[in-house]
Amino acid sequence: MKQVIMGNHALSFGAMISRVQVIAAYPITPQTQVVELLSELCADKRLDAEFIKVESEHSAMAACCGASAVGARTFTATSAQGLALMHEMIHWAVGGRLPVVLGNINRAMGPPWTIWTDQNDSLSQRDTGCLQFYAQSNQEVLDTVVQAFKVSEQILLPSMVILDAFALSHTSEVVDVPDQKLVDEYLPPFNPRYILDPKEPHTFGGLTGPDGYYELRYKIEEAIQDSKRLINETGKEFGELFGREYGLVEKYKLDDAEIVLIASSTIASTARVAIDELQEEGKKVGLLRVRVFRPFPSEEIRELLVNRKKVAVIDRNISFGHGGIFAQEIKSALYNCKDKPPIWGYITGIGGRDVTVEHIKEIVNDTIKSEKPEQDILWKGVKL
Amino acid sequence: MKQVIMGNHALSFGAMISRVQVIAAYPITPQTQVVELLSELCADKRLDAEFIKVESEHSAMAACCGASAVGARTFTATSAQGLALMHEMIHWAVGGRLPVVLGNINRAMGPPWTIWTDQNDSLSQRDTGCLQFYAQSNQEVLDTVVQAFKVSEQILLPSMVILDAFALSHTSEVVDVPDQKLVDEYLPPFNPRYILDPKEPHTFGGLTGPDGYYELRYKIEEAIQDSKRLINETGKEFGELFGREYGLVEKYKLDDAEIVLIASSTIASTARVAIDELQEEGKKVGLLRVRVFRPFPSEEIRELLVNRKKVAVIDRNISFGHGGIFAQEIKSALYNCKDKPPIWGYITGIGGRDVTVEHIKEIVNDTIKSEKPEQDILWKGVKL
Amino acid sequence: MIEIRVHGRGGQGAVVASKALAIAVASEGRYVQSFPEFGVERRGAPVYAFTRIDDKEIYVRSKIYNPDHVVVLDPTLIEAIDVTEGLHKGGWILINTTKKPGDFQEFCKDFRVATVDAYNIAIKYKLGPKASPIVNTAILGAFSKISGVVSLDVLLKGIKEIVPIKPEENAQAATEAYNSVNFKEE
Amino acid sequence: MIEIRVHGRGGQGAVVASKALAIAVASEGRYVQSFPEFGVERRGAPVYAFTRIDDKEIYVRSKIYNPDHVVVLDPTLIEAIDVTEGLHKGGWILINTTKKPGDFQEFCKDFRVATVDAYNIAIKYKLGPKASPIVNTAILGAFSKISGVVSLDVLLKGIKEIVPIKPEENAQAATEAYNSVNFKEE
Amino acid sequence: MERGKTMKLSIPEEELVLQGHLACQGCGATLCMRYALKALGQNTILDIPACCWSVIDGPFPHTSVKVPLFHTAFETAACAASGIRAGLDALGRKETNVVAWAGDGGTFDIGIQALSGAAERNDNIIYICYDNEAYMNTGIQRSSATPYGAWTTTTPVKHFKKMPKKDLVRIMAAHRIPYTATACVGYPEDFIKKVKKAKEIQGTTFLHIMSPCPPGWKSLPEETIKLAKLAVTTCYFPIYEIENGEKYTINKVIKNPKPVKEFLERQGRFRHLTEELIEKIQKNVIDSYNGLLKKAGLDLEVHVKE
Amino acid sequence: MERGKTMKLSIPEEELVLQGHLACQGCGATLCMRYALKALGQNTILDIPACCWSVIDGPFPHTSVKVPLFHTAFETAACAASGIRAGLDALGRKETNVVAWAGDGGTFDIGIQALSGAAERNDNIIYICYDNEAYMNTGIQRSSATPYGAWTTTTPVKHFKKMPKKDLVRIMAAHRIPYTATACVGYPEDFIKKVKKAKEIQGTTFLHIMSPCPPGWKSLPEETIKLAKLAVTTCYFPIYEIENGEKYTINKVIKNPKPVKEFLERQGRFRHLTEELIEKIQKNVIDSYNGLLKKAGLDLEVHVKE
Amino acid sequence: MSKGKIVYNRAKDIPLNAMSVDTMLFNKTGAWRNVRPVIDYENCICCMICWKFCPDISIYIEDDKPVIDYDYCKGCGICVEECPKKCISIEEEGR
Amino acid sequence: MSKGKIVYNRAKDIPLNAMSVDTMLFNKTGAWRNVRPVIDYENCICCMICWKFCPDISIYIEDDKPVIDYDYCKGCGICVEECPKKCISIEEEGR
Ligand SMILES: Cc1ncc(C[n+]2csc(CCOP(=O)(O)OP(=O)(O)O)c2C)c(N)n1
Ligand SMILES: Cc1ncc(C[n+]2csc(CCOP(=O)(O)OP(=O)(O)O)c2C)c(N)n1
Ligand code: SF4
Ligand code: SF4
Ligand code: SF4
Ligand code: SF4
Ligand code: SF4
Ligand code: SF4
Ligand SMILES: [Mg+2]
Ligand SMILES: [Mg+2]
Repeated sequence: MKQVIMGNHALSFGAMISRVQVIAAYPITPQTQVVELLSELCADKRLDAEFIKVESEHSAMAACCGASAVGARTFTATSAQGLALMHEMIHWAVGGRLPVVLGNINRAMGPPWTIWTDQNDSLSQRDTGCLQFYAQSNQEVLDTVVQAFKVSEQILLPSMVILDAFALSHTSEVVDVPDQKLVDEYLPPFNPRYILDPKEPHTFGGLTGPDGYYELRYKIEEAIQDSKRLINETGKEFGELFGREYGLVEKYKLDDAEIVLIASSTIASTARVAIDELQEEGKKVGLLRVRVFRPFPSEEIRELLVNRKKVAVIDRNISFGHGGIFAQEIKSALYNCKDKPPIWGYITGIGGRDVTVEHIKEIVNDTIKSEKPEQDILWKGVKL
Repeated sequence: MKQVIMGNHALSFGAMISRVQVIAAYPITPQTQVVELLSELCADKRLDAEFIKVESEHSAMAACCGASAVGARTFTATSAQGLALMHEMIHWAVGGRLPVVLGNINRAMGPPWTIWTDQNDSLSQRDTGCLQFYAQSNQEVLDTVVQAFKVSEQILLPSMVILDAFALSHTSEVVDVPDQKLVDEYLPPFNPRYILDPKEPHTFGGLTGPDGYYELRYKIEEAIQDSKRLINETGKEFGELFGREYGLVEKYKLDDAEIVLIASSTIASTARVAIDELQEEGKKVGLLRVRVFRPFPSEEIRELLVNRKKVAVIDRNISFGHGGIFAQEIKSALYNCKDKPPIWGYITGIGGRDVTVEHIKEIVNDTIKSEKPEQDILWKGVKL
Repeated sequence: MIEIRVHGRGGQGAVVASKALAIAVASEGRYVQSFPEFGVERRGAPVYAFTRIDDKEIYVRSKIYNPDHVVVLDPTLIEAIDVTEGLHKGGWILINTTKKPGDFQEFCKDFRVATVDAYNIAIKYKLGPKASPIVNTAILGAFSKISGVVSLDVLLKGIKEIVPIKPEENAQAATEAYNSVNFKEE
Repeated sequence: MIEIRVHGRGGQGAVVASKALAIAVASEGRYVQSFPEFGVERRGAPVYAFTRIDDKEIYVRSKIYNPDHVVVLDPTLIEAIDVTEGLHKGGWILINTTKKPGDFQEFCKDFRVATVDAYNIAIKYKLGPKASPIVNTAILGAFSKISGVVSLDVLLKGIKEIVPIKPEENAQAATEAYNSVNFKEE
Repeated sequence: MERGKTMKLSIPEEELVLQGHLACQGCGATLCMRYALKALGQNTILDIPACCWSVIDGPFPHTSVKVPLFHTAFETAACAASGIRAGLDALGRKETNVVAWAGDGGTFDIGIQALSGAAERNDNIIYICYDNEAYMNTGIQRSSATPYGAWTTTTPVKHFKKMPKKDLVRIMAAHRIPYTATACVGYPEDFIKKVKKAKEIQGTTFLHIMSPCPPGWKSLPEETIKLAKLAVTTCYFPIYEIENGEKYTINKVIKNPKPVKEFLERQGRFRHLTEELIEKIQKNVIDSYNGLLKKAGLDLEVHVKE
Repeated sequence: MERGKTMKLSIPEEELVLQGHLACQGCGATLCMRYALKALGQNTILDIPACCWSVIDGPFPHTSVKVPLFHTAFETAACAASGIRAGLDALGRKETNVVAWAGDGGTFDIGIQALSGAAERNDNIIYICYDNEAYMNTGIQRSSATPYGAWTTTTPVKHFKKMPKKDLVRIMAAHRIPYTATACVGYPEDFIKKVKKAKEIQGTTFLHIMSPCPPGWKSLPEETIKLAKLAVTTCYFPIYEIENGEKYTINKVIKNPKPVKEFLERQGRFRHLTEELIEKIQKNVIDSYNGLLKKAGLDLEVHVKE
Repeated sequence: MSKGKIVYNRAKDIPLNAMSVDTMLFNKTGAWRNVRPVIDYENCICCMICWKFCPDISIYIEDDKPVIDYDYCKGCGICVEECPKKCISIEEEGR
Repeated sequence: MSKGKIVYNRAKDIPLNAMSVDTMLFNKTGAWRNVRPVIDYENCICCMICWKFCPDISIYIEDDKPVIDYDYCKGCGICVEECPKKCISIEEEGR
């Protein structure tokens, strides 16, 4: 059914049609509508789930871990400070192999207090092992929740579905909420082999020495690598059932492009318009959207970027003391390839500074004009 | 005065000779000796500091932030889960421009519970903006605490002094505890321009829109970039006063090396022996130790690696879904250079699996033998 | 693509107006975006909301700087802020006021001005408390008429979908405003 | 470089023994490392500690797999675990026991065996509770004698520095063990 | 601005909160701050976690308080204050008041651990919780201070809050800190007296202030003070103090409580309550008030005359 | 193994803790678990945050309990249990007991927020805190359960703990949960009875168990039970229960308390205490015991005969 | 230091640590008001209860009398409600 | 499932999520002991107090009598201390 809904509600409906069984969440701007709608859905019995109104995000994620360990499908949502407070427990979900799905509204980190978007909150979790999906529309938000459960539950790792504050979270647009029956067909019930069960008692997470621990970590990497295949497969299958296909990356007018612009989230959405206009001006540019940041789609990126002339990456984030994080990881992925293009790493839009079609065109044009990337970080839009 | 002390005590004495004024810390294996010794030093009045025995690491860092904001020199220490629980507050110290110094004992993250070393705890904080120093000996631990205060207080960002669990934390060796007078000469009292002071009232960290926020973040990057210069300078000055010089990176027998091994922490220490033996075997290898990971010494690394034949990086850590973190950042730093060598990224020693001279030699020899890096991650020592 | 900015005060329902318009338009199969100003809303303080409308999927996700039309829910705002900021030449300014378009000479040069007494219409249909009636649905009726962006019928469906209480009265208010809006027909 | 492994039970002071030895050696300007087994120590359970000694700075920071010598604080450990694991051929095994080196034929083939009754020496000097006397300093005296790694004088200084209570008695115990250790002189 | 003033005011004249702040119309939390700073005076450092006051204060680079203010993370009101205190002590600035200022969510829920820790250490801080009975800054979600029966966005009408309000005052009393008290914006003189008392005490002091919130309570802005007073006169929120966790003093004994309905019916958040539920609430209010009277050693039992 | 047994045992025979676990000699915490599982039975899920029990249980891939055990982060005993409970309820497995099992540090300090949250929601979990009065797993650091006067590595003899033990039972009672009780490993029958009672109750129940620790208390392993009993018979640790935060019952009334010195002098952690300080502790012990008697409505006042 | 609205035009002018000064006076919240309280000084007994309860510090004391500062008064109506003499009336702001 | 010590030799044999089974019996903690409790059955009244208080579950009941399991008894001495008949004596383990 088509509805005009905000990104936050798309997230909630995504959880609803995934038939989540336990929700534990804590409010934070700009995520509050997620918990509010879920509270209502539970009160209305439109969603048959236990909602634990925990006293902090740390507890939210801990409760999700506990519930997941008994075999329940679990969901939480947060943003910025809340996500940061969950940090230890995101590691926990990963090490415990607990496929919790977490919605995160990208909001810049304090201090100073701020509520506008950038990716530093979620990217600060990039080393935990939690999958990260960056959505560019409300439709994708909803669809991705369902896919995230499907992927996560197969590899037993948590996923994060990420959307920009306000630009998606508070923006209403047309979203097709799929038929429950079809979703049930797509997403089987969660049925892990090992759960906390007095009938077959096991202990989870006991003290482990270097023997064992190293191997367990190896297996996490194995699983997350395997998820690349799964994400593409389930994304395709989703397309077959619902008419909207997804993958690790998305190509836009990329085929003949000499110059590739790489972006994510809503900037990638706006960038389509910029690419359209630039192509009209006769420029050989195309867009590569990185939809999934963890696992990092190194193979896809290598395949799509070798033999191009130039690459420009837009980062709405910064790892202080190194640079934009997408640029960094793309460089790393391409490093050992032959015939790789130089990469211009732009930072812009931090703390919610608006990124317009004009800004993006400027970035591409700068890249076209420039002979080589003069600096590790090319700042855009900051008032110097 | 020379003493045979464990790394944890080197950390505590480092704080003592830095004349810290406020300590807030919480115990965790393998850091406990740090808080225990500091408790004693305070009880004995050998150290004139307020020690807040907080109820969690989150509170520890929050208390440090508060104390730093009134102009006190503050210190805390933790490890693994404790560090993860501080995550939000490390962001806070950075955004608040509060030069807290934090000792972290590298311990692998749970679950499963484990207490042995790897770098995933500290590297999971790499995107916060907190400086990161990785020490290779107890002497360096102590010396670095003093330097970290000096650097941090000039650029107004927090620092993390990092040592391996057990291999340093619980290993006793000879450490020269410098003369207090000399330290006082080296490290002036903390005297920030703006503090919480009713005589000149200011509000810190108030709600900030995209205008302002973006610029404030830009300034953090400016400061952390500037710290590169400062770290080298203060490390040199330290050498002049105390006879031990430090910098962002350390070269070992690197001059004529065609093959460069890159390592950090105690693996870099053990690697010296491996390099000695390999050179004796006639191999043109050298060692580059990355002492400071944040800010990332991209310039130094570029300068030292271009025109080499091969580079092997040892990571005792993994960013699941991408690979070893040092390798990733080194690749990123070198990416836009000409004449850069291929990079072999090895992962080993996760969860405290021991890394011996033989292991390191094997890694170098593998690199010599191999034509090109076949995989993004080359696992060593895992029982496949 | 059509871009519309709605000015109001915290509590007057600018966001609901923007969203009701979007829902109405979407029901015709067109594409829409509706979003508030990104920030903290306080009752009484000036706020904005935006609507984007297009026949094809909308990819641009930056803010709206140059709206095609502006709707002003509260006439007192005209003194407080510049409601025409960025407004396209020839765009509509629709103002809730008892005054007539001609009373806004400063706007008439570059823009088309329309006025409607949404305040009294809202009071008449008992929308919101009498001291601060909710004028957002009424004014949308007027907007439908002058702009032609959406037909009244379709608008009324949208209003009924989003307004939680008194949907019928709101629809009536919109209709009355539709019929009573003051503007120069072209 | 000399590498030594000390076997004991949790609570017997294997770590202190290893560290006292290191302190003594360091006082002569030599380089040392002393470290416990990396893990959880429980009273009564078998534990290890290690010492590395060299004339130049020690860079290797991996564990010790092939010690040059082994010191066993508790004779019952010999049955529980393999105390010779990795031990260099010809290395010393020093055991706290009332038995004589010849009683450990299984070790005599590959290693040099020495024994000392550190238990009774410790009791004599009232070191630790009578039921579980602390034998670690006594046995170091014996180790000094047989291994020559450190002189008795220097050792005694190290012991006095690290042992918090009864430093004098500990030194005397070490001296008595130094003089009473059973081994074949070469 | 106060020119030619000769009369005696019942509360100090000095204003340390500026005009122009961003509170809603009729905000109780703002009155709280206004009164507290009057009592605390200039030599005070505030620390404030996330709450309405993070917004009320104003956007960077502006602030509406005339004392130093440290915005701190949501969970950290008490421990940041402990840090500020320790820093001041280390620097010899012992006379400065350190005040942790937090909402009910930041106090009853996400901040209770830090508060409990500071109380156990008896750190020398004043902790003031202004209680508007929900997470207001994020748009009215339930906190554990939300009373039984109330609507919030996370306790929808169909599923209104079923748990009673957490009794934080009793919890703090159980920490045996030197001073715990309740107060209410409807009675500024009493509140100010208590803040002044807290200022004189070495150790942790805790003040719990009832603070109506028109948008959150769905009440009329002009009725903020009326509601605040009704909270007290209906015994919904008694004002009292506890010394060392043991000695209870009721500062305003209500001998003839008004029906709690008078308090409830003025608030949209209670609109859905049936007579039966109101009856239940009424009974609880009176029972706990009588319990309190007993603890305070008063030989009195009250009931509502209807 | 129990062949040919005919006698009646005072506690259930079933053992759900295995031999071979990694506790120290004479560990009270292990006895706690042994008794608790006897009472809880097989249909139980445990969750345990960081504490000695994370080690006692044994190294991966081994465990020494015969019920499912979820090791959880240090701060999360209560909330992980809430999650487990919610998961079970969602899956219709309502009859399984969910037990959060934590040390004093994990309960009084870093876990108190989650515990307070679960209690406020009245989640249907049993929370058992075994109290050895310090962070033992990390090597004896002070917790807020460490008593006044005790040495720990972070409260060195020169600076022994100056704050009294946090009164967590009173704090939990202030949460008005249906059942709060203390027990002691010296009295397994009483403890087991209480666990069984907690099992029957819907809602949050909290049990606080005194549990001696030879290395941490610097006591003799063989004296663990003796010390546990002395804790009770000196009134240092009264065993009692509180229903709905109001109704106090003392399960073992001590009419003639032994001098607390008998308890203290057996422990190295109190060795440095002067007679004067012991006197002070004695007075506190008796005063609070008499306070407790009063709360329980007993018309009795005790004192120590010397 | 000026008490007006501060606008930083360049990063380098901004203090390092998001430091604010007491300048909210720039924000004339009188514009939020849609009703206006007006004191009838005839009946006013100058008890200052209105001053005491104004959350917006928008009543000041001049010559022992309460004066409303319309630059900031948000029109909440508390003063109207609390005045014991009921001598503050409410007027609509023009529209 | 075997109750002995489990040793995984390869990553692929290890369960995904650090899952343990009740096999601590492999760990014969009797080796930790340096003293040995011995029951004098002459005086034993079979009250089972020793059984009740053994933290190491190392006293079992056989034919209504307490039997010490020396494979696991850590020698803490609690049984010795708590026996009402003082009929458990302590012996030194040989050295
Ligand atoms: C870790 C974290 N979680 C959530 C938030 C979001 N948040 C900010 S203020 C707030 C509500 C505060 O409620 P309360 O303490 O009652 O103060 P009030 O807003 O009612 O004044 C919340 C949930 C945050 N800032 N940080
Ligand atoms: C976040 C975090 N901080 C610190 C630790 C380290 N830690 C593990 S157990 C423990 C002490 C536990 O004390 P308590 O709860 O009293 O249990 P006990 O060890 O005494 O049984 C500590 C500090 C941790 N695991 N996680
Ligand atoms: S929401 Fe309530 S507490 Fe917050 S500023 Fe508005 S009136 Fe005040
Ligand atoms: S330290 Fe204490 S509580 Fe922990 S296992 Fe040992 S005896 Fe038991
Ligand atoms: S409250 Fe009324 S009577 Fe009192 S000073 Fe104000 S206007 Fe005058
Ligand atoms: S209406 Fe409100 S803001 Fe205005 S003066 Fe009266 S109390 Fe103050
Ligand atoms: S306690 Fe003593 S008497 Fe009782 S069964 Fe054991 S050995 Fe026999
Ligand atoms: S000595 Fe201790 S472990 Fe051994 S049987 Fe007796 S009580 Fe059990
Ligand atoms: Mg609140
Ligand atoms: Mg404990």
